[in-house]
Amino acid sequence: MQVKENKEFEPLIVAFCCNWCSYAGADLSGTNRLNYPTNVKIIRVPCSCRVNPMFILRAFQRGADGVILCGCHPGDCHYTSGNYFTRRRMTLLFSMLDFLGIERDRTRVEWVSAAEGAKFAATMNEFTEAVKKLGPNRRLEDLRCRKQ
Amino acid sequence: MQRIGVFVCHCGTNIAATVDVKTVAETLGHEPGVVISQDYQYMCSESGQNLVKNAIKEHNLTGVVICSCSPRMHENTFRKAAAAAGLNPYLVEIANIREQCSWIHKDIATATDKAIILGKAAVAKVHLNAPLTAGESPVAKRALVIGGGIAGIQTALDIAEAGFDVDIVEKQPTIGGKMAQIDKTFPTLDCAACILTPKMVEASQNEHITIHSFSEVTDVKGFVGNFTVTIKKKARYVDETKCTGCGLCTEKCPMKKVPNEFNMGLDNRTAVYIPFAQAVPKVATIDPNYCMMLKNGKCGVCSKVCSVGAIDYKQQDRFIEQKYGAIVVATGFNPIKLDKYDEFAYNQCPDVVTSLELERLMNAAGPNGGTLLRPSDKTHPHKIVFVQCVGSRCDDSKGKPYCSKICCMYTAKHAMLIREKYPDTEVYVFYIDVRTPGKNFDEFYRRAVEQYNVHYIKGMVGKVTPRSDGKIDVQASDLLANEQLHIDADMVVLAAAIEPDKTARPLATMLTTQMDTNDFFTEAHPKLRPVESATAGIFLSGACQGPKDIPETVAQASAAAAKAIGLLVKNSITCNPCVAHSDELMCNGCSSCEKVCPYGAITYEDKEFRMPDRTTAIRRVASVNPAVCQGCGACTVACPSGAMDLNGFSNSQIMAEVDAICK
Amino acid sequence: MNKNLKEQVLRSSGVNVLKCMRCGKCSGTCPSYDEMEYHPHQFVYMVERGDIETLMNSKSIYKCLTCFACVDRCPRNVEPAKVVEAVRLAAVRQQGNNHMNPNQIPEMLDDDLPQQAIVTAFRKYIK
Amino acid sequence: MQEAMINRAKQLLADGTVNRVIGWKRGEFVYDVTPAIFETAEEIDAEFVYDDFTAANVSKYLVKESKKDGKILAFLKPCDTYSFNQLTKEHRVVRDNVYIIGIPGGPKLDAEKIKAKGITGILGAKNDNGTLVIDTLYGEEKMPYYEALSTKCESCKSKKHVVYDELIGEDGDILESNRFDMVEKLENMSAQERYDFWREQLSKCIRCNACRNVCPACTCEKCVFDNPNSGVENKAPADSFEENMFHIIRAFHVAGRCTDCGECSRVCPQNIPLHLLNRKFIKDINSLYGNYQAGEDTTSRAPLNDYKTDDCEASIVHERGVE
Amino acid sequence: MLKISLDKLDELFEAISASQTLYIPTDREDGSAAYRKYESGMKLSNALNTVRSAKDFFFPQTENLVDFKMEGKNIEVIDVRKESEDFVVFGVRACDARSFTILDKVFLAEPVDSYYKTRREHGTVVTMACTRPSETCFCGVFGIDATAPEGDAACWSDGESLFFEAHNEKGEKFISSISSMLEDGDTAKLDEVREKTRSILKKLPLAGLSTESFGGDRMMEHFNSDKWGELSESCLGCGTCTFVCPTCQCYDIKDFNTGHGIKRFRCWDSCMYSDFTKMAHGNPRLTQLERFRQRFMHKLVYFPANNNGEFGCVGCGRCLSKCPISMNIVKVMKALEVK
Repeated sequence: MQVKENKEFEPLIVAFCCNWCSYAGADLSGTNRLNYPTNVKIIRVPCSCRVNPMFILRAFQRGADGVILCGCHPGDCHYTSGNYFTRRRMTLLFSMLDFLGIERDRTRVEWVSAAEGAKFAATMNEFTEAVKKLGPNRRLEDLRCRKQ
Repeated sequence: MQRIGVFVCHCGTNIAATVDVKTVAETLGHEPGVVISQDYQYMCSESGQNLVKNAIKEHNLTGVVICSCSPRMHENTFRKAAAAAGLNPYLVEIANIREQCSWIHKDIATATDKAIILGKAAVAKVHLNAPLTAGESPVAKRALVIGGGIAGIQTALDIAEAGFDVDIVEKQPTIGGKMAQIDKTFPTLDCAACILTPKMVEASQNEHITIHSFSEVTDVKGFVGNFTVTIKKKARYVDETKCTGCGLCTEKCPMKKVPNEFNMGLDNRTAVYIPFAQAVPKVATIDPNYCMMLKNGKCGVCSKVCSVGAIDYKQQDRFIEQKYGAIVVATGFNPIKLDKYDEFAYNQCPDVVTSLELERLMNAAGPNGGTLLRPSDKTHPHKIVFVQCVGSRCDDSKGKPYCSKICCMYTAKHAMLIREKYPDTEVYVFYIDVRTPGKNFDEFYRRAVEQYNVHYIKGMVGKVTPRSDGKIDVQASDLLANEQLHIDADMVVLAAAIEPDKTARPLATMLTTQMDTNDFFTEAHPKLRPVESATAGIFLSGACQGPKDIPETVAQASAAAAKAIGLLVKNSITCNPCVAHSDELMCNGCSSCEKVCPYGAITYEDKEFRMPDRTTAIRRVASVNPAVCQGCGACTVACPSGAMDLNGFSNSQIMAEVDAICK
Repeated sequence: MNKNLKEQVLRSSGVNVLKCMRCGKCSGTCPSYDEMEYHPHQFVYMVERGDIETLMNSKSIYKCLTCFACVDRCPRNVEPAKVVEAVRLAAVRQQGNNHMNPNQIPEMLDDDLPQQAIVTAFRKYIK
Repeated sequence: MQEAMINRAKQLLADGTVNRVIGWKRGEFVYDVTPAIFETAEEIDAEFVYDDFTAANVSKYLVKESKKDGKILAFLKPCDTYSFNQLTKEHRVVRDNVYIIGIPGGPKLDAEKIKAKGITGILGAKNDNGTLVIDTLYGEEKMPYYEALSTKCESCKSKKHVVYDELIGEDGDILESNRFDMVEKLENMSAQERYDFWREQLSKCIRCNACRNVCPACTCEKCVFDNPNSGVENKAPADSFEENMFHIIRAFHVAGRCTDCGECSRVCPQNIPLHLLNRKFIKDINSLYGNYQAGEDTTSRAPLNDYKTDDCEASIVHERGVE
Repeated sequence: MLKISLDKLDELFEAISASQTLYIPTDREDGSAAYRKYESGMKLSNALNTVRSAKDFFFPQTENLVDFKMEGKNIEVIDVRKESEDFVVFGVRACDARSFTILDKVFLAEPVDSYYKTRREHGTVVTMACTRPSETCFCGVFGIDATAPEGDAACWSDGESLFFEAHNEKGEKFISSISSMLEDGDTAKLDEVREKTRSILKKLPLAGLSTESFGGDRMMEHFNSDKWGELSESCLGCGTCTFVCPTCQCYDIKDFNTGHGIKRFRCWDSCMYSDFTKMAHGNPRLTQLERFRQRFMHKLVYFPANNNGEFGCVGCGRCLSKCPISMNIVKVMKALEVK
C-alpha cells in the first residue's frame, strides 16, 4: 500500500507594513520572540497610504494567497491622516473584490501600533490560518505566474 | 548593468542560529546583478562596515543589500558606511532577517528559505534604487511665538537673547496670560505679578521682540524654515502708537457695566479699558460690544478726553504677513466650564467659586482690594471648603480623563494663605489623592496641614446646597472615618480641571500638527522630543502640550526656545530625499494629490509644454515642495495616472519586492 | 472570597469596579448613607475584593433608594447603585432565603421612610 | 428640439458668442450619429442632428476643445452636465471657454437593442406612441419603444442640469432611480455565483479600451494601462487576471469621480455591463460615507480624497452581504 | 448537391466534434453572437455574424511565442510552439472567409509566420452563405459574393436543409468525413433563396459604394487630403474597430516576467493607439489624425498598392456597428471619394 504524502497547503502571505507603527510592531514581536509563520513576508512602506490597490492585485497575480495591510491606528498616523485614506481606499477595494466573487478573507487591514508586537504576531497567525482554510488563490492568480 | 553586493550578518548567533547564513549568502550570490555575496559575524561592527566599504570600492558596487537586523536599527549605519566609501547612501537596502525572520521562526530550513526570499526582495528593490541627494532649503531667521503667557514670554525672551527676531502674537489686549491673574505662586508664595511683570516689560523693550497684542494667527503656509504666517491685528479702535496708557479715557467712559474678564467677571470695567495696571502694551482698547459710540454713534467721550488723539472709531482689522523659520505654540490653558456639574451649585450660588476666581478675590488688585469677602454679601467667610478634582480624572463622559496636575498645589497654597491671613477661618480640603511630586512640593503641602492646620479630608464632596440662611451645606464623605459629613460652609472653592485653549484646535489644523483627543498638542516623542511637534519647525511651549505649573512651563518654554534657536542658527536645513515627485508630462492637474497631502506640499502651476502632437499647450501641473513633503505617499495612490511617485519607495520598487516575494 | 458570586455580581451589574479611583463621591452624595452599614464606595471596593457574602447579609442592600445619585455623580462612571442592585439580586437569587414576604412590607411603613424607598421596595422584594 | 438647437447655435455663431459648436452629425443610417464640431451655419444646416440616437456624451471632447482659441457651444444633456462639472472640478476643462446649452435628455435608443431582437437591415425607426416602428430591408418591424432604450437611459438618475449658461426647454429634477437594483442583486448572490457572473462577463473583454477612452472621468494624460513603466500596461488581456485587474483598476481610478453616465457600457462592443462596477463603488460610497454624486458641484471633496475619523473599518466588507 | 436536414444539425456537430475540435457561432444572452467551442446541446446562431471575427482562430489576440527560463544568472530559451490539432470553424461568412486571403498575404509571405501557418494548415474553414444581409453589409463592394462564400468548404441553407460543397482538398476531406450523414438533394428551393438574397444584396444601402477612388496610385492625394481632420476629430482612439476587424493584422511583441522566467508573447495592436509602432526615438504618428489616417490608408491605399489592387477591407460592417462614435470606413470612403 502506498501512503500518499499529505503535504499541507502553505499559503503565501504578503504583509504591507507602515514604517512607523506596524513595521516597528513586527520588529517588536521579533524582539519578544513571538512566533508567527514563515508564510508571512513583510514589505516596508512609509505609510499604509502608500499602498496602491495595484500592489495588492500584483501580489495576488504573482501567487500570493493572502494580502494584509497594517498601519498605525486611526488617529495615530505618523503623517496625521494617511491611514484614514487607506481605510477608505481599502474598504472600497475589498468590497469590489468581494463583488467580483474573490474570497473576502484573502484581504485584511489591521491597525498595529509600534507597541503591539503581540498583536502583530497574533494577527499574522490568525490571518495565515484563515487563508490556509481558503486554500490556494485561484480566482485572482495569473496562470502564467504559477510555479511549475 | 548593476553591480550589487550582498552582505549577510550572523549577528553573533542571533541570526546564524536559526538562519543558515552561508546558504543565504551563496543563494543570493546567484541573483542577477549580484557580484559579491558575503557573510560576516557582525556586519554593524567597524570591521563589518569596513568589509562593506572595501567591497564597494573593490567591486565598484552600484547597490548594497545588507541582510541583518531591522532597518530601523542600522539603516543609517550602513548608509553612512556606503557614503564613506563613495556610494550614494540611498543605494543601500536592508533585508530584515533578524526581527522579522530568525527571531520569530524556529525551523532552520523554512527560516533560511524566508531569509533568502527577503534578501531577493531587497536585491530586486536595490536594482531600482536611484541615488538620492538630500535637498536644502533656507531658514528664515525669525521666530513666531503664538501666545503671550509666561510660556510665550519666556520662549520669546530666550530666542531674542540668542539674537533672533521673534514675534509674539497674543489674542488678548495684553500679554501676561493666566499668570498675570494669579495672586501668589507655590511653593515659594512670592507674588506672581512681581516676577511676571518685569518679564513682560523686558519683552516689550527687547529690540528683537515684536508684540502683536489683540491679534490672531489666521493662516499658516509653508514649512520648516520657511513659514508664511498671516496675522490678524484686530481693531482695538485705539492707535497703539499714539496711546500713552494714561487711562483718562477709562476713567471718563460712561459705560461702566462691562464684566471685567481679568477679574473673572467678579467686578466691572469700562467699555474702553486697559486690562490691568501693568498691561503690556499699556494701551487702551475699546470693546465694540459695549462702546456706545461704536454701537450707535452716540458718545465719543474718550475721543474728546484723549489728549494725543489716539482714539480711532474707524479702525479696521489689519492683516500682516510675515515669514518665519520656526513657530512656537504657547496657547496655554483655561479652566473648564462647570455648567454640567450641578451638584456643586456653581451656577446657583455666587459663593461657590473656582480657584482662579479665588485668586482674583484674594489679589490686591482684585475686586475687593485683596480682602477675602464672599461675593454674595461681601462678608468675611469663616468656613471654606475646597473641592479637588472637579472635572479632572473623570471618565470621558463625565469630564477630563487626565489629572490637571496643578490643583493640589494651588489649593494647598490657597488654604495656607487664608489660614495665614484669616486665622479664624476654618479650611477644609476634600481630596481623592494629594499629588505633590516636585521640589519642595510635599513639604509645602505638609506645612499646610501641620503648620496651618488645614483640614485635609480623604473623600469627595457629593452635594453642595446653598441654604436660605446664606450658608452652604456641603455634603461629603470622609472615607477614612467612614462617615458622611455635612459642613455649613461660607464659601466653596472648586478646583476646576484645566483644558487647552479653544483656539488650539483650529491652530493645529493650520499648522498641520497633531493633537490628542483632549486637544493638547502632541509632542514628536513623549520622552525624547517633548518640546517638538511631529511637524518640523513647530515647537511646543507650556500648557498647550499638557497641564503644567509655572516652573515646568518656564522650563519647557526655554527648551522650546533652545530647539527653535537650534533651527534658526542654521542657514539651511537638509530635507529628507524620500519625497514625492510628480512627472509633469503625465500630470493631469486634477488636484487629487493636493487634497490628500497633509502638509500642503503640493502646489500647481500652469506650464507650457510641448505636446506629443508637436503643439505647445499650457497645462496645469502639480509640483511637490521637497522641503515640505514628508514622504507618506498618500498622493501617489490618489493620482490616477501614476504621475506622482515616491523616492525610495517607488511604484516599481515596491512591485519588484512583491514580485520577488511571490516568485 | 467567593469567585462565582463576584463574577455573578459583576456580570449582572455590568459594572467594571476596577474603574473606581476611591474618591468617595458616591458616599458623599448618598442620601441613605447613615442608614447603611456598608456605604456605596464600600460596595464597590468589597465587590472588587470578592467580599460579597458580607454585603449580602447586610441590611445595607435594602437601604439603597436606587436614586442613582451616585451613578450620576461618579466621575469614573462606575455606577455604584448598579453594584448594590446586583448584590441584592444575588441575595434574592438564593432560593429559599427570602428575607421577608412582600406582604409584610405595609406593616413596616412609617412616616420617616422616604416615598422612593417604598416604591423600590415593592420592586425589590418580589422575585 | 433639433430645430430650436440649430437656430440657437446659428445665432450664437452669428453674434460671435462662440466660434464652434459641438453636437452630433448625421450618419449613413438612422442610428450611426457621430459627435462633431461645426464651424459654420451651413454645416449645421446640412448635418446637425439631435434625435433619439444622439446618445454620445460630448463633454469629454471639451477637455481638448476648451483649451483652443475662442468659445465653443456645447449642447449638454442632463447626464452630460454632471460629467462636465466633474471635469471642471478636476481642472480638466476651461469652463469659461464653453458656452453650455442644457437640453432635455429624453431617453436615447440603442441600435444594438433593436438588433438583439433579431430585427436587422434597419433603414429607419420612429416612435409611434410607445411603439418603435422600424423600417427594414425585410419590411416593417415593431417593438415596444422602451425595450430599445439604451441601458444607460433605463435607469436615469437625473433630469436636472447641474451646469449651463442657458436652457432649451424646462429643467428637470433629480430622479429616484432603480440604478442600484442589479448591483444589489449581485450582492445577494453567493461569492461563487458572483465570481461566475463576472468571469463570464469579463472574459469577453478584448481590451479595446473603448470604455476607458469614452469615459469622461478617464482623461489622464497618460493612462497607467498605456504606460510601460506602470507595471500593469498591456495591450491585450493575456490572462483572466488581467481581465479582472483592468476593470478593477479602471473602476477604482474613477471611484468617487464617476458620474454614472453609462457611456462605458454603451460603447462596449462585447456588451459587458461595466457600469455595474462603477455603480458598486457609488453604492458603497453612498452607504458608507454618505450620499455623494460626482459632478453635482465643483467644490466638494471627492470621497476618496476625504475621510472622517469615525469611518467604518475595512472589515465591514467581511461583516455584511453574502459570503 | 449533398445536403443534411436542418433538424439533424445537432447530430452533424456531434459527429464533427467527435473527431476534431469544432467552433460554431452561438447566441449570447445579450443577443449578440460569438464563436464557441462546440459542446453538446449548443445551437447554431441565426445571427448574421459574430462580434469578433473568425480571424481569432488563426491569429489569436494573444499568443505565446517563446519562454525564457531564468535561474539565477542562467537563461534557458524554450520553444513553446506545439503542433496544432485539427479543427473546424463552421459557419464563417463570406466576408470573414475573404479575410483569410488577406491575412495569408501578410503572414504566409516570406518570412512565413510559422505560428499562423500551423493554424491555417490545421484549420478547416466551413463557410455559410448569407440569407439576411444587414444594412451595414458592403462585401459586394470588394467583389465578395455573400451567396457564394469562399473557404475550404461552403454550405447554404434553404430554410430546411443545409447544402454542402467543397472548394479544395481540405474541404473534400471534411465533407467525406461527414458524408455518411449527407444525402443528395434538390437545389431548386436553394436557388430561389440565393436569388432572393442576391436581389437584397443589390438593394443594400451601401451597395453603391465605389472603390474606384482608392488604390495605390492615389496615395499622396489621399494622404494629403484635408478631410482627415474632420473625419478623425471625434475618434476616441480606442481599438474597437481594429479588434473586431477581420483583416487588421498588426501585433505587438511583449515580454511578461512571470517571476521565474519570461514569456514572450504577441498580442493584437491597434494603429489607433498612441503607442502603436513606438520606437526608441518615439512615435512616428503623434496625433490621432495620423493614426486614424493610417488605418484607412492601410486598408484602402497601402494594402492594394502592395497586393495587386486587393483592398484590406472585406465589408463585414463590424466597425460600422461597433464604433463608439460611429465613425467608420464607409464614412471615410464617401468623404474621400474622388468625383
